[in-house]
Amino acid sequence: MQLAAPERGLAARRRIAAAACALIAAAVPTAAHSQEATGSWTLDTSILLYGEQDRTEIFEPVARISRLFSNGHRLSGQFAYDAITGASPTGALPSGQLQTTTTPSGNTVTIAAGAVPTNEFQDQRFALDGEWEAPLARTLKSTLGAHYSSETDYMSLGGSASASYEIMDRLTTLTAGMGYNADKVSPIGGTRTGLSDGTVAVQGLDNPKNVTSGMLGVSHILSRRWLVGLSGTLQAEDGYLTDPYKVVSLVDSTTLEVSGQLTEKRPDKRQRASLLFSSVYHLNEDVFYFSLRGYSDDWNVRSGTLDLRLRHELANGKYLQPHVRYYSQSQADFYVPGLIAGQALPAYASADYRIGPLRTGTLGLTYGFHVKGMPGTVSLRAEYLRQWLATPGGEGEGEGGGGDDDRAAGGGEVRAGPVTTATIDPASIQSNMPPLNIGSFLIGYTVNF
Amino acid sequence: MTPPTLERGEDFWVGRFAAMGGPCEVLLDLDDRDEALALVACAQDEALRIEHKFSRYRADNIIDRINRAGGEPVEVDAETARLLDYAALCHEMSAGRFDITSGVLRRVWTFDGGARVPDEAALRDVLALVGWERVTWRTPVLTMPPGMEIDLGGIGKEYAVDSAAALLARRTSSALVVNFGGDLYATGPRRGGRPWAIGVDDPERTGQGVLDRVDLTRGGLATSGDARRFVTWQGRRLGHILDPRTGWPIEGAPRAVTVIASTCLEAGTLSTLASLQGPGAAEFLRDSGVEFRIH
Amino acid sequence: MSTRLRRSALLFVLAVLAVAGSGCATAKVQPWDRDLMARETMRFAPSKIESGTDDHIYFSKEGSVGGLGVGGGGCGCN
Amino acid sequence: MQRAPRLMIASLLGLALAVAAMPVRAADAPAPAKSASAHAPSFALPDRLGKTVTLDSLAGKVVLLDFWASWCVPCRQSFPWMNALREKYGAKGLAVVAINLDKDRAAADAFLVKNPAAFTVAFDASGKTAEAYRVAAMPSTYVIAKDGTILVRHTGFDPKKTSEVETAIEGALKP
Repeated sequence: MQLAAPERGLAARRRIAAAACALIAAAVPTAAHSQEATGSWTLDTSILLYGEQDRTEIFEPVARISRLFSNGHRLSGQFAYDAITGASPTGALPSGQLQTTTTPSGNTVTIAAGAVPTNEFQDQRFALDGEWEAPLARTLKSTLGAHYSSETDYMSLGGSASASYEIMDRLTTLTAGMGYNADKVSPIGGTRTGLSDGTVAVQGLDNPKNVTSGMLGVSHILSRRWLVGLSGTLQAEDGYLTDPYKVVSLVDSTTLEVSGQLTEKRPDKRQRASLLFSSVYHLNEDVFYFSLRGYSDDWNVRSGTLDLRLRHELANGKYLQPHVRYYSQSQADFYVPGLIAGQALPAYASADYRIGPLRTGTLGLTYGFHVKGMPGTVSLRAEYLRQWLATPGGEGEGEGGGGDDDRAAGGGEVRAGPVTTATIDPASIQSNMPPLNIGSFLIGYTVNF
Repeated sequence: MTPPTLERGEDFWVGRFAAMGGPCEVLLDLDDRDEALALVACAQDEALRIEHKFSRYRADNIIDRINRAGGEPVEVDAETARLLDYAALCHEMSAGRFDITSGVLRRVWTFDGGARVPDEAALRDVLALVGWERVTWRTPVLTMPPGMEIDLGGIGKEYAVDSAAALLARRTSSALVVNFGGDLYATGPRRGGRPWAIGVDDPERTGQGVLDRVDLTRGGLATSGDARRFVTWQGRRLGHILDPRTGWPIEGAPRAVTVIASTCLEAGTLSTLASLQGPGAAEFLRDSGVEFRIH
Repeated sequence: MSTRLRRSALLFVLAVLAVAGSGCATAKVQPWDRDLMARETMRFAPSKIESGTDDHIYFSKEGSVGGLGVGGGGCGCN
Repeated sequence: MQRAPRLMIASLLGLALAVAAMPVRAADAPAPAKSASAHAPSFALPDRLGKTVTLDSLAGKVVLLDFWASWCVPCRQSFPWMNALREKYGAKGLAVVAINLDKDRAAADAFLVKNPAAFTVAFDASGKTAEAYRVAAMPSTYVIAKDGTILVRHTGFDPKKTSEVETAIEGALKP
């Protein structure tokens, strides 16, 4: 009598394991398990090493701890410390021989790309954030946030509240939120009057800067794999919006030399609006993130941002995440690379390239993995950012960029051309800021316990 | 019931007591003596509870009621029902080799190292009382033909280890090992992440020599083997592991099979099923992807 | 509010209502089909700490605002 | 490059409207199962030991039927409660059956190791049974009387709201 073959292999072992586990579980009503499942903590830490070529360097450790309670409430706290050193461009034009080229709009004065004048500075910033999520009903959740941060010349105190409501069998989520920040700007060396030679400074002045923001968003689960969302924010800023340390160069109309500088001056109100479309699509194991943001404000700054990420899962919990981002911005009304000495001053003027015709390109890669024997996930992210100013009409790299190699030496590319002292249209003065290379390295560690 | 003894190991306590027909130990990775004593006492209570309830040597428990039911249906409690469900699964998966009704075969076999084997007629009579398929099991009612007997020995000890370990794990977060006669379960690594060093006994010289060492941080470990329980017949060494379909020992079963798995019960079942494969034991365990040692 | 801004705000509200109204555009996603959606990675900003850092970098290096949330910290970096 | 941002915003709005224009089908609101006469749809699903669990095989018992998945957080919190229910009412004729709706069986097995289930677990990766019971959220719990009628249908899991289910069970168990 031939015995039937017994079951064997992994499947057989799994059945035995499951049956044994069920048997033991039933014997011992495991209160321990239920207790461990509710109070779950999450610790998120990261260290940012950020450096701009010949400019600012930032070292920023951040720690975020959050606790999910059994009743669904979640309390989070975050502490961040920034050590900032290096040089920030003052906005002044590099000194040096002017050089003229002809353009359809008449004579154009392009300032040679000498080394861009910068201020050496050091600063420390502490930031504390708190957040409390509370489910009000099965499909309604509220979130309250509080913020405090301080640095030598800036203090920020703010709060926010938002609610998210799920409808259509929880396929669609509507979110609405409000935020308010009461910041104080206390410039080092006193608050200098705008568009002045900067000698008159009022000491000990804490200039208020209030920011009120509102957000309305909707997200929708289109399919088992596809989540899309649209989120709009409106933000009204009121108060001291000028950069206390930035200046605007004065160009002598005869010698076309930089003959001096004025402190910059910006309006004290700014209405800003943005619309963000986001999409997350789950492939077999990988996840593709896509977002498109439109922005505009009443300083006439308009921008578009495209952001693409692909989280590619590797074996046993490792992953690679390439990241591409492109940002294109139009300049503010009152953005001027320089002013003609002696001419009537405009109401507002700033040469800060960050509200100029700016482009930013970002390439990044994140690698996430588990360390054997240690819970949680470690992530290493390296990103390269490149910023440049697009000249009106001409796209692509800054005119006189002249490539990276000779830029730092201040020997900008000089093009011959007739020098005329006819009336020079102020708008024809262009900044010749070389492209800015930025590297950032972010080390992250996340663990649940 | 003699109280358990307590001894200080390197940086852990070792509680000892007798139960399950053999030496029992509980190792506790903690320093407080009173807590250790209380935990060991709790493990002893659980071991004795399960032994009294499921041992076939006692005259007042559920096993005895089932074995003396004389064919009448017997309603069993939830715990017994779960053990019978588990035994039924093992019987089905081993195609009848694992059978809790095969205990009666000991009436014709004595594995004392001697040479006595049962004669054909005696074996046939006993085989008529063996076979889980003859039993009607509709939870929670068991109906067994008269004369048949069940013996949960193959499951009971490992079940007691897991059950005691789970009870202790609910009362302390310190790591511990429950070891009943070589079948054991570790709830977690010792402080500093160090594993528990488990010595695997030499089946030939039980108690004298350690044949192998297993480093265990979490999970169950069980050994099945014939140590000194065998007969030699026609020059062949026959271990005490019997095939319930033929009533004869399984030829070429390894002396000792030690398996490491997620629970002690799973390890015990796999080591028993492996031994029932005779020479195929190693291959069976390799296929199932568990860590094991064969001697 | 300048006319340009009011116009874009109005357009935006229209867009939000449109998306909300669409409800279940494609086949209905049943509650038990939410296994992928329950994963940590299926969120617009899976890591709050990373998106916070990025918002801070781009806020201090560019002239725009606007992401997923409201509030958050101001800084003297822009 | 002045036009770029305006172009961006316009295309964005266009996209949003396109999503809206997709065929709109009113979400079929889950039929109210509260009506007492609703009869529990039958099912035949494999359990952890590979045996088939059917509603008919539980005839004569009060059944607590639960739909869960490994990725659903409130489901994990409901397991200890279901363990307790089986311990308390098991002998009095309550059968607890938890139907897993995971698409990946390994995920369910991993869940069961961490969250021991001392009750019957059945597997329905296709979700057909959940559809038959019009499950609207995870977890969903049904109390089915001895004659197969659905007495209570409870969505989500709230430790404070379990008494409603327990009183229904006690009522249904009375001979």
